[in-house]
Amino acid sequence: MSPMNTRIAEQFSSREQQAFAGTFGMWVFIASELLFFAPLLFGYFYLRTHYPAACAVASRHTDFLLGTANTAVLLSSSFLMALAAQAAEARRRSRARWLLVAVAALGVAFLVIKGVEYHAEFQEQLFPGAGFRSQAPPGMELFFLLYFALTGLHALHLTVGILVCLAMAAGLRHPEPQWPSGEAVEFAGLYWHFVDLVWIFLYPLVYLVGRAGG
Amino acid sequence: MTSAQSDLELEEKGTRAGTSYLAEGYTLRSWLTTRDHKRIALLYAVSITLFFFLGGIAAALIRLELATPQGDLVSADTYNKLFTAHGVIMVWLFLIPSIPSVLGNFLMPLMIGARDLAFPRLNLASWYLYLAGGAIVLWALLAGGVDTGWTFYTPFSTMFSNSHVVLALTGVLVVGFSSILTGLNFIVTVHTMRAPGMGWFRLPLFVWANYATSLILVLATPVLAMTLVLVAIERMFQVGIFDPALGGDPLLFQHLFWFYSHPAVYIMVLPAMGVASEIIPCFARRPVFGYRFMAYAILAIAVIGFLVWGHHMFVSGQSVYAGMVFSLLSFMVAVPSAIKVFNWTATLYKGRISFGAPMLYALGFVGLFTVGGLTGLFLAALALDVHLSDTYFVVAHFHYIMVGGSVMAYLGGIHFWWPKVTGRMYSEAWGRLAAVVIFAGFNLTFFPQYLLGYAGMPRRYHSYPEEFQLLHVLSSAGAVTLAVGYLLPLGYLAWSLRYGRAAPANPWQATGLEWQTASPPPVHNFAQPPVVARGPYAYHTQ
Amino acid sequence: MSVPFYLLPADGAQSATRLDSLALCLLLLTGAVALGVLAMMIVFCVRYRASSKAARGHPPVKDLGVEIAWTLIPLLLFLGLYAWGAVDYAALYRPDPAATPVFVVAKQWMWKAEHRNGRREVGELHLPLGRPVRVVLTAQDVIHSFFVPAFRIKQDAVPGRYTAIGFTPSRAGEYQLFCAEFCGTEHAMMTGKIVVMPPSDYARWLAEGPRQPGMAERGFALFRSYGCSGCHAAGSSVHAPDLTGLLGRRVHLQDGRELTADEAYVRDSILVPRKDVVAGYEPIMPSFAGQIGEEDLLAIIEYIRESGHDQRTERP
Amino acid sequence: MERRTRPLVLTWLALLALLALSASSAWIPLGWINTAIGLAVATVKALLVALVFMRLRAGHPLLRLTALAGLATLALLFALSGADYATRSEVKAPWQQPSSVAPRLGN
Repeated sequence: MSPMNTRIAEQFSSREQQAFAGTFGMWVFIASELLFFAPLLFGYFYLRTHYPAACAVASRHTDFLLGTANTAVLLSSSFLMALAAQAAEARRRSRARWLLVAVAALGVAFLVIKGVEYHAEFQEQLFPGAGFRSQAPPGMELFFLLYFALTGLHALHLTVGILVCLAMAAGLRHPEPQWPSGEAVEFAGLYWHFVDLVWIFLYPLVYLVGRAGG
Repeated sequence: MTSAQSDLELEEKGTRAGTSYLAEGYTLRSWLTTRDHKRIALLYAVSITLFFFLGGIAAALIRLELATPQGDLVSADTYNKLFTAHGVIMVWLFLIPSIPSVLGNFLMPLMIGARDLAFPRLNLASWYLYLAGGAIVLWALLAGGVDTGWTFYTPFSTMFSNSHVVLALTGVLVVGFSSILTGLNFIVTVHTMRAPGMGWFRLPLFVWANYATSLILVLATPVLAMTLVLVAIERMFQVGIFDPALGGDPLLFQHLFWFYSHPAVYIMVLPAMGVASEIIPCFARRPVFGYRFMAYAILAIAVIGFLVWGHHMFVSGQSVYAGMVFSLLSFMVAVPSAIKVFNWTATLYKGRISFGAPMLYALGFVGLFTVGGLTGLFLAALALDVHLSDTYFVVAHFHYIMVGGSVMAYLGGIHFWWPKVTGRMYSEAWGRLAAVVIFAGFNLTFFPQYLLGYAGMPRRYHSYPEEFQLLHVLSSAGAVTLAVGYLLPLGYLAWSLRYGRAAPANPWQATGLEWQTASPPPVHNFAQPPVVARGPYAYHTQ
Repeated sequence: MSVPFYLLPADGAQSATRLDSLALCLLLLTGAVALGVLAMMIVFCVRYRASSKAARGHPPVKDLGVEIAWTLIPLLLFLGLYAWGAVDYAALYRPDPAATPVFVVAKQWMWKAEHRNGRREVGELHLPLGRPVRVVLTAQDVIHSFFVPAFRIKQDAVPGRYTAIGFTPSRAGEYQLFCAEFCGTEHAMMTGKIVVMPPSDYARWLAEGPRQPGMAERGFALFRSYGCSGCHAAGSSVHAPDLTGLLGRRVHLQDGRELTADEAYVRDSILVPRKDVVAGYEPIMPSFAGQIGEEDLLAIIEYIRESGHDQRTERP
Repeated sequence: MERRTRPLVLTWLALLALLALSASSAWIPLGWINTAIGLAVATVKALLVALVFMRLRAGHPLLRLTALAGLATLALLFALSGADYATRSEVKAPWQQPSSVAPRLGN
């Protein structure tokens, strides 16, 4: 499966061992990353159970259309990332490179859309802190705190992902056995998909609360 | 094959394997850019020793202050900063990295027959992260200190403390990432790098213990990291989910904090159990009793340890029902701990016991851990905890586990593997003396604190009612003894580096793979990749 | 060191004695285990020291029976201890409708108390001997903890909410009150004095000294000004449940559930009346959410609690 | 379409379809069921991404175990902390945030 050109680091005795250690390490990292979101998610759970009405009001202040569009962008980027990993594995470096560029472009598009949303929310005094709108029901400010923390942390992860994609795309211009190997692209893919997974859950929790009325 | 012959052979193998890791390079650069797990372990050893003595100085000042009830040595604020510094340094900069990052780093690859950890560069990165975090914490302390206690309880830490909380939080956060990377490295290494024939039930218990510890490091530390970020945000921008004025809940912080910080206790004590499980069979010259049960008990402690954090919150305003659930689970986690103590004791039965310094430390560990563990039952019993929580009883209890347990085992491990790490023998007589002094000093320091706690002395008190003075003076006297005990190894171990007798490959006639290579080990650990054909602890009393 | 030190603090509350027995029981059990382990270790260390000639044939390496035994026996003992601790713990938190409430507010770095009739004190707390007391706590800044070693009682005071703990003083005298949760610079100086006095002295003490309208009195005024009495007063034309002595009563609900009325229930019924409708009544009560402050809610709850005491003439 | 990319394309289409389902169902007033549907759809989407894109389906069982360990730990936090919140009857007290405390950037 793995390309024959991959260098073996001195601590490993075989290619398979090295590849599996990398994949497994990436998954352990992802499990750890998931727990990084845990306090925010539990904070959200606390807020939803204690201030359901305020959460619904607050959620209706988020931008449904942009949020949904962004979800579609991110899902598509994951799809392209899966294609890129497949191409890199098959040692089709030029195809993998362009796919990675496309992934990064979608990532940037996501951040731009997110930025537009943030801007609108700043304008509407929805950014928590001293400037938060007065007369908001109790709990609403915390909803927006968690909203900005969750989406901000997600955006931070995405930014790292975009940089990794671009670095790899640059590396893929060179022929084998230059970095990155097919496995490296695969690892970047795992990370990218994880960032996507987080968003998949953020979408209903942030944008879809109380849309039907109330 | 007699041991002398095998030693000779091993020496030969060692020379054939190439230069020792210590001789690989002598420049500072060769150390600071190394990816060799053994060298990184030494980098950790030096840095955590530094922090241990820093935290120790804070402890010494605390004990000195408490010798009189009036609180006349330092001001109340200084006292609060001292115990915070002591807690933060000892927990995050010494205890959590101590055994895993020093002994674990050095020994895990050797014990499973690997050339290095799976990700050597990551390993070095985690040391640098540790150093960066430590530096930030030091900066916070030098800039004026932190007075929240190592627990950073909100809303005190977010709204009322006038000290360098955010800086300290940042330091702890960075050290947390270092822990996560170390844990990740260990998990992947144990899963993928074991030598041929090294099945899971042939792993030394030290490896099991560090593996279980790594699970906690990887799964619990990120929760702490994000919680600290939330505290920092709340402190800087006055918005946070722990703020009751906005509809938040201060107890939410406690849940999230203890979700990490209780398992963190097992991060400190599980590797210590691993060390004891190596030393005791070796010096009793017989296999460990109930190896599989020991391994399962380690995993059980790691898993159940995740379920008991609420016992720090029995009087916090948590619901009575949640208290009952957490209390029950806390009693459950005591079962595997008890199993381990019984098994160590049974390992002595029909042994051929000699009392080298490592063994004295290990026996001291078992004794002190037993006392610490049993007094934990008092705190797990709900109604009793209402009286005892936040008193000196708690202080005594966790010092028995963390200092009596972990530090004792850490020192035992340092002595046990010293010949392997440095290639030198330390002075056995001094080693034994230090072990006895530390054991005595420890008990004198902390046993009176149990009595103080039951009598109602609250913790973190800068001054106290006069009737508690006698026990406080005893405790302070013990602290002096303990300080002497901790300084002794610093002296004779350093002395041995230059004047110590050269160590053979296997001075204790131990069976682990790490003893099958030269002392100090060659750069790539083994001359030939070892093949394992039997379980650990194949000792024979005859 | 003129002050004598007592290992056991005085047992100033009924629960203290029970708790000491639990501690003693645990001490005997754990002490036996610790001594047993220690004795075995010493015996083995001496008997099987390297230089001894003791028989060492076939050292056991594993024994499933033994392992299971020393897994199950501690487990069962622990379950027993757990149950004992849990039962006593629950008793501290079970609201006793007959208990005298005392409101304690903690702030950096002092204790303030308000009694039922509005008498206030700072740094001291007077309590009646032999009567169940319920200390209701809150904090104005950070988390504090109300700790009376002589009562073996501790409860955190959390800003933004009330916590409560109950006990019955069983010995007249003066006791130390500590703050047990680290609360800042003068944490160690945040102490106070608990004075337990015979009920008659307590009643006299309550009556004299500075006071202001008590919680319940304020609650009664609010009960009328918010219009609660319009429906809930006896003889009202609207079919609404009588609230006299509601706290602690079992309540049957419309949907078949049954619960004990506590502060949270009354609070919910005022803010979200449709949540728990009492059997036999129409859900006609309007919600008061957003119209009534938390302090007022507490006062009304206190009035409702007091109304029960009036009926049973249990005033001290 | 290549044989190997076919499952990826199908998964992508399924994800977009699920997104449409999730987005549209949110506008039907169903009360708490809205959230349940949202989370259920998210779970299906997450499974698709994990099993197909992240190759968990074909991967080593250890990888699935790792993912489950992360989820189980998260579930522990929710279950046990949630147990406290579910059984706590909290009486709110009036509390004013001290206005004198100014933002303290930097320490």
